[in-house]
Amino acid sequence: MTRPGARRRAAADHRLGARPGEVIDRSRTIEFRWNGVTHTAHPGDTIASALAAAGVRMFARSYKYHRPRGLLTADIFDPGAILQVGDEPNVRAAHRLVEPGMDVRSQNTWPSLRYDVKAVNQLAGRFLATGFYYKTFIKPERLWPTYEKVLRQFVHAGEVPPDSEQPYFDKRYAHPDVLVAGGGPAGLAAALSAARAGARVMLVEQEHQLGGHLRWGDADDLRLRDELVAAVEAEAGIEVLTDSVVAARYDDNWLALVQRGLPHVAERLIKARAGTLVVAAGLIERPYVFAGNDLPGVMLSTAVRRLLNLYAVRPGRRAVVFTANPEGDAAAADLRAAGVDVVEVDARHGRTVVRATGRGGVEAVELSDGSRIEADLLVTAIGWTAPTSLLNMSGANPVYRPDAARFVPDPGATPDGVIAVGGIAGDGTREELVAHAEAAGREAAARASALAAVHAAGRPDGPAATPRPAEPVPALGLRHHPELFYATPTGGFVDMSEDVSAKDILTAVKEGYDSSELVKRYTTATMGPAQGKLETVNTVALVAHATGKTIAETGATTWRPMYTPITLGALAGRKFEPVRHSPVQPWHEAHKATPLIAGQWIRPEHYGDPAAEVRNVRAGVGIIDVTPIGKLDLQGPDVPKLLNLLYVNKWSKLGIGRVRYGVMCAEDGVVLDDGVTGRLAENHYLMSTTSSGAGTVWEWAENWLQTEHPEWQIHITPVTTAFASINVAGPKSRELLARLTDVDLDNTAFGYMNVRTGTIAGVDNCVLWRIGFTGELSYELHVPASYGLHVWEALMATGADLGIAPFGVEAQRILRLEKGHFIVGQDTDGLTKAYSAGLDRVVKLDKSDFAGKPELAWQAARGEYPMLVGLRPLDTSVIPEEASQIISDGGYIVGRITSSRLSPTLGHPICLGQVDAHLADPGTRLTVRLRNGSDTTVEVTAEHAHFDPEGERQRV
Amino acid sequence: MSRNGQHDGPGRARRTSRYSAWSLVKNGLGAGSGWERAFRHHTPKETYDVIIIGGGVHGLATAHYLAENHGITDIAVLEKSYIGSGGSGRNTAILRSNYLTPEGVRFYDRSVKLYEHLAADLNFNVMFSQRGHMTLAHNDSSLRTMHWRAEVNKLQGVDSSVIDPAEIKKLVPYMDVSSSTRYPILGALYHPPGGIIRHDAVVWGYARSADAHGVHIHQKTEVVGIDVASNRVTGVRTADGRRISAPVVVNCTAGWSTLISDMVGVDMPVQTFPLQAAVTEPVKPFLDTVVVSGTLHTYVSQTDRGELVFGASVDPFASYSTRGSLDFVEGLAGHVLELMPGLSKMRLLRQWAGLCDMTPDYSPIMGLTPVEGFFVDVGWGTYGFKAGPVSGEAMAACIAHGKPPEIIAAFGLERFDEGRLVGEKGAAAVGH
Amino acid sequence: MSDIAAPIARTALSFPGPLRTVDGWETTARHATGGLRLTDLGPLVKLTVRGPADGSVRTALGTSFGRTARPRGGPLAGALVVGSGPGEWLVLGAPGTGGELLAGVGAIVADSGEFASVVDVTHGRALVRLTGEAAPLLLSKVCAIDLTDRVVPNGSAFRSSVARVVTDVVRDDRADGAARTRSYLLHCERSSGQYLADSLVDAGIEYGIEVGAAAADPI
Amino acid sequence: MMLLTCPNCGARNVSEFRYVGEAKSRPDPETATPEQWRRYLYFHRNPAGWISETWYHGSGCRRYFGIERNTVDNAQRSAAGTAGATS
Repeated sequence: MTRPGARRRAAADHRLGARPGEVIDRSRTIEFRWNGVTHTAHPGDTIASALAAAGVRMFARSYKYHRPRGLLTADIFDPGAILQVGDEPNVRAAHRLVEPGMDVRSQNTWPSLRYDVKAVNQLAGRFLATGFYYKTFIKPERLWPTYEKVLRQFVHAGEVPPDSEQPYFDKRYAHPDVLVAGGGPAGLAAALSAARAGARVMLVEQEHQLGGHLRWGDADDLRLRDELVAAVEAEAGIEVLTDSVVAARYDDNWLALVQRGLPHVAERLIKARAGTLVVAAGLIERPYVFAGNDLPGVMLSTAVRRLLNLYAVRPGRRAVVFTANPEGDAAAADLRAAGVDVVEVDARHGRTVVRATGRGGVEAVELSDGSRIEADLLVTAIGWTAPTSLLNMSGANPVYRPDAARFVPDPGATPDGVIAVGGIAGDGTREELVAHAEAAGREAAARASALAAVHAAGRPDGPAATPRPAEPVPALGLRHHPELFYATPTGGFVDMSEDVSAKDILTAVKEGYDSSELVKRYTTATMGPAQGKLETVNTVALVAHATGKTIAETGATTWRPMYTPITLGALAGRKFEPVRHSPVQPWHEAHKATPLIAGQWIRPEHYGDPAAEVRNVRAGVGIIDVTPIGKLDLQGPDVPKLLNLLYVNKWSKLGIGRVRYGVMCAEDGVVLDDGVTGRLAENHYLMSTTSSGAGTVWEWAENWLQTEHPEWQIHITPVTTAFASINVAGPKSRELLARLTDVDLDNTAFGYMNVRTGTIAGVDNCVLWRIGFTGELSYELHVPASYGLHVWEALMATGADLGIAPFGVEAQRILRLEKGHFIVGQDTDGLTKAYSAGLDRVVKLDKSDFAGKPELAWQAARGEYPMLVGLRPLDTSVIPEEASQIISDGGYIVGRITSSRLSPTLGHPICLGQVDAHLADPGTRLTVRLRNGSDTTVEVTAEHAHFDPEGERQRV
Repeated sequence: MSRNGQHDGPGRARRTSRYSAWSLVKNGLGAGSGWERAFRHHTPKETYDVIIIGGGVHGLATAHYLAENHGITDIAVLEKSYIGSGGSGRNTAILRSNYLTPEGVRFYDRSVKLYEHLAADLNFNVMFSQRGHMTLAHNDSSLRTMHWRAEVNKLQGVDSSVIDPAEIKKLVPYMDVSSSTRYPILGALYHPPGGIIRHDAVVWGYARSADAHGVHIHQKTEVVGIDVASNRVTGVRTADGRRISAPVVVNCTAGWSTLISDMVGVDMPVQTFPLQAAVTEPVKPFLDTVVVSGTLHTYVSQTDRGELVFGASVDPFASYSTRGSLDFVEGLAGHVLELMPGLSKMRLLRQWAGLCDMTPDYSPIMGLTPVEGFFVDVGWGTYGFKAGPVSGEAMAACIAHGKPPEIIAAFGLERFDEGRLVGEKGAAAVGH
Repeated sequence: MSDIAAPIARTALSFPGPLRTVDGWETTARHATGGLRLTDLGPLVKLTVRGPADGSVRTALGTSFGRTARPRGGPLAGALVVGSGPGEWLVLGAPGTGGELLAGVGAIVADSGEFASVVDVTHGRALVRLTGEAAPLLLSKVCAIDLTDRVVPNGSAFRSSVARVVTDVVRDDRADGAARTRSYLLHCERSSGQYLADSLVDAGIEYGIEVGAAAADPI
Repeated sequence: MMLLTCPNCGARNVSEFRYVGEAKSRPDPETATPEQWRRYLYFHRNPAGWISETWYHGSGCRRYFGIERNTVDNAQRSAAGTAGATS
């Protein structure tokens, strides 16, 4: 490896004098490195143009055969100029502008681009033909992993260093009336006329300047470009984005744009909802397939004109121009004007190129008449491909027109929201194309306006709208073009990125892979970086030849997003991952709580020692922040009907001031959620749900109300975070709370399973329920959330002498397990129906209806269902891990441990588990297979609760 | 069911040239390609013993095993597009057997075993890369599910265990296993036999073998109707106006399984959802393991070509549209960068979608139906490709013997009426 | 009952820097002077009202879904009434007016003869105001709704996803003499408030967003 | 991203909505046979074409509503089947 900057390259010797349309700033020179050697460039140069100006011809080695490759298209689709720039792989060097200090390297070459060891693959080429890997390395099977490792070494790509920088990416939405994809003459004209018709227009151009092919054209072209660009820039209703791409079109004109070259961010993804999409993508020049067509020095006419006229780079000294169209003729004229010797081979007069030869680059060209011309540049201008990707994504597949030798959009299949203009739509003079685009721009604005009116009518109090039918845009004509796809069906490369030759295509067809799709999959033709923009039509032509069908019958493969590849960073953009905090969170953080991520909530898992937290609750008093518990405010005379429908138990007789536990099941009888609901006033209830079920239960309840019982008078308001919820638990909880509240806490005045409202620590409108998930005397306080931190701190301060300590989610899990309370989703699963969860006493089948009732009735009648049981390991030194399987003598699975902890209160391990029905009787001994492979024995307990099964402690 | 390998004419079995390094050299030296067609075109006959609807891996594998294991070769496979054009060519080619239920684990383990020897059995390199498969857990409950799966797997003899973040980092150095992320990685279910395969090659390998046994593969042949007389199938009608008769018709379609079953009046507990996938440009190999995150709805692997292949869970609403969405690639990119932040400059090359027939219990529907002679191998959700070989083997046995073999006994259509759902739904939301 | 400090209310949002306590509410004391400001309006009284979309409650509240009203007289004088959903309203009032406002709305509900209800969500929601000409640009990074005048004119309201949080957005421009400044109220469930505010600040950096109230900012 | 037209809020990105599923009528739980009930729970028409279905506008008005959608191209019409398609 050469030290950076150690060698310098002499000044560009292929740079021409000033050109009228050039885009480089000759007043400044910047430096960059190419394979360790310092080169110079002018601002405006692409990496490829700067290297070409320095006489570099070879940019890369090919995928399979490591053949030398140079510039072909000199734009973003160039398969020969994909390079590593710093830590960025696969940079399109014919698009990316040079920046000072750039470190540019060729990819996948070793030890160097010039002397690449894997170039020996060229010799083995005839054996590496298409599908070779399907036919080899089959036996012996044990050697395949080794073969695979070798194959992976051949991956043709750049690299992502593990320490790649992580730049900042941006994202935004946009709502243009008309979005024009492509800033050539048609796109400019369409944008102008749409804006003048009153539309908000977004004009997006992939390249660095507006103007499209006018940029490398003659004086008239440049004049038209100047006029159109000036008019667009003066039009306030047009937002212009250059170096940006419309990467994809989705349903309802939802467009993905990537904007590059921004000052503050790496790239920006714009998600645009366009009224009308105007596709003005132009035409892509199609390469010709002939032997030697991949040699450095073989270029498309557009590539040559870009190099000459935009970058003032002379691409060769002696050129053969193989032309079938005026653009090719113009390239020949441009070359001559730049002092290049030119021999024209005119396809319109039946002459063709059949072969290019040379070592490391073109040295000679052979023609169909057998003649041979020495040249270092071979230019082809044999036809065009309409890059209809955005139209394909709109559901319109193009149709083949032999007279024009290309696929063209099918206007009949294009949705109203999409209009094609310019070369992609058809041919014409400059003036015809501009006039057509102007008409299309006006119609695009009209359609967008009509759609906006329809959307406005749909909004609340929106004005009425009369739909306006879309008016057709007159079609463009097509210019005759000879059909030229390949010199001989056996020579040359079809896909330069994938190293797929014409012969590979023929072989694939012969082997039975005889449709475009199968050929694509078997040979990988069109699967590379350009996604078929250069390759698809030539591939189809060869398949057609090999099958004896026409190109139209054969059909092209589908173009899918992306139009050009876009970075993962741009797609990801800024992160939107909502998190939720309780009002007490600052206290938890200040007191070193270990955070637990529970869905969107961040909660304290513990404050250092969960076992101590458990003991403190059992012996004294502890408080836990249970704010995430779901809370729904229910108002209206029909609330009991809703409760009866949602819960499996009965609710008609719940008195004011009373609280009841309930379980909800889905319509298949599977346990959905549980919680308590209290009656605060005649027509006012407060329901609690599990914290993860809060949203689900709310939507479930609304579904019943809105779709099944709209006649019921009930209003549901989610109030989960209107309250900070604090559970005060332990034998001393009454003593503590009495110091802070005006509510009479005496057991006779405020007994177990009751609810009261009152003042706590000076805060009005608090709700207190006396319930006991922990099994201790406990009060669950629901405090207006703004005062949550105040009340928490008041409790901690006031309870200091009682030994108050906070406890976290882990201690709560242990406390509830000691009491045998199940957790929905942990001790139950996606098939656990209510009776399996041991809810026999809760389910009331004599209610006329409730969610899931029929399945529960059948479950009860059938019996024989898995049961949730309490389990106690006989060996108290073993705590079976959760998810350990319970197995029968024959090794069959008959259950599993769903919850398991060492009980700090009891001093031995305790579990809950699901077991098959016949093993659920108390006293049954079961074998548990532990994670380490050993077995241990557990015994089914009489109750789920391991501690205070009678529940006396919570009723005191 | 008659054994019928003795047809005259185009249905006849033939000897194919074997693929090997030596044959490759021989063909390379010869002028042009000396390879025979891997599969041929035939004019459809008027009658077959078995008609299989769907030329994907399930249909072709069923044909292959009917011929190979049961000597039944008078078979037509009818494919409305080209072979492998549906789910078989659109999935992300991940194989694994670390399921949650014993019936699921047993079934998919058989499939992995068949895949391990498939290249040799079919004489077609399907490039099964058993590089290991890990399913990340980002919270307690998914970690518990990973343990649950691991324990069930171990009891079924499947190599599967839960590993910690340090071990994950060793296997995937690019992974951010720090605890400061929004979705910290707590562990992973690691399954060494899992991996990826060349999905098209599996299709072609089965097609070539079936063809060699005399099976007729009719591409671009869409079934538009199925004839039933006295509650028994008698044949099918195709879009080009043919009627082809057969006493046995097998629905091996994905995405269209409801529509095919509707033709005989058999209702299905199926909803069709698009499932999207995407691929990046290649970079030099850096990821040797298949990585799945259920919480982030993402799975990622790197092919031997260097591309990253991504997938997610099915789209949020039922549809037959395969146009894909930006939402999907945005979410995917965000989640991949959450896992491996250094990849932000890699570029997404292409996205696509396939159709998944989701069932209520995330398990397939296989076997007999109330209509005699009409068999189904459908409801494959997001796991159909993994099950290709075992499904073909089991369906072939089911057709040959007229009753489902033990390995698919739990997957019958009748389970939904009887309320005996399979418990796979208990596993993480993403089934890859 | 023992002696404890007087209750202090805290909004859903906290920002680094000094705090001040006004009317029993502790909020940031940061002062914003720039052209784009994010102001915590957590202390405002917030009531949700439900009732028939087109009955007498609607008439009394003076607006319907998608629009806002500022009653000049009557029990709701000085409050901002937002039609936040079909048959659903949000009533915002100055800090400390909770009792009167609740009584006023309660009377409307009681007198309507319709099935209607009111819930005080002052403590259950976060509320911020985003003011400045760049506000729609900032919001275009976090909200997919087209904010042009023809879709969201001054005095209109909608509910949608903002940075993936379900949020009521109210266009309520500030008038300062003849000059009008773009301004939006954003109202969401309380526990997501800090996240939402952080997301807005992050998206607003390139426009020079400041947190705090300018002297001229009323509610 | 597809637009879905909410009868209350107008056309919004489909990501604002939750898909509930095919519109189905709930059998009478008192009289339904197990087979009828499980058909309600598990079976779907799942047509390739127009379907009546239920959506929930979770990020907007929070209302459930019915709509008809063509599952092949996601075109929509209001549940009454009279209004023009929006897609």
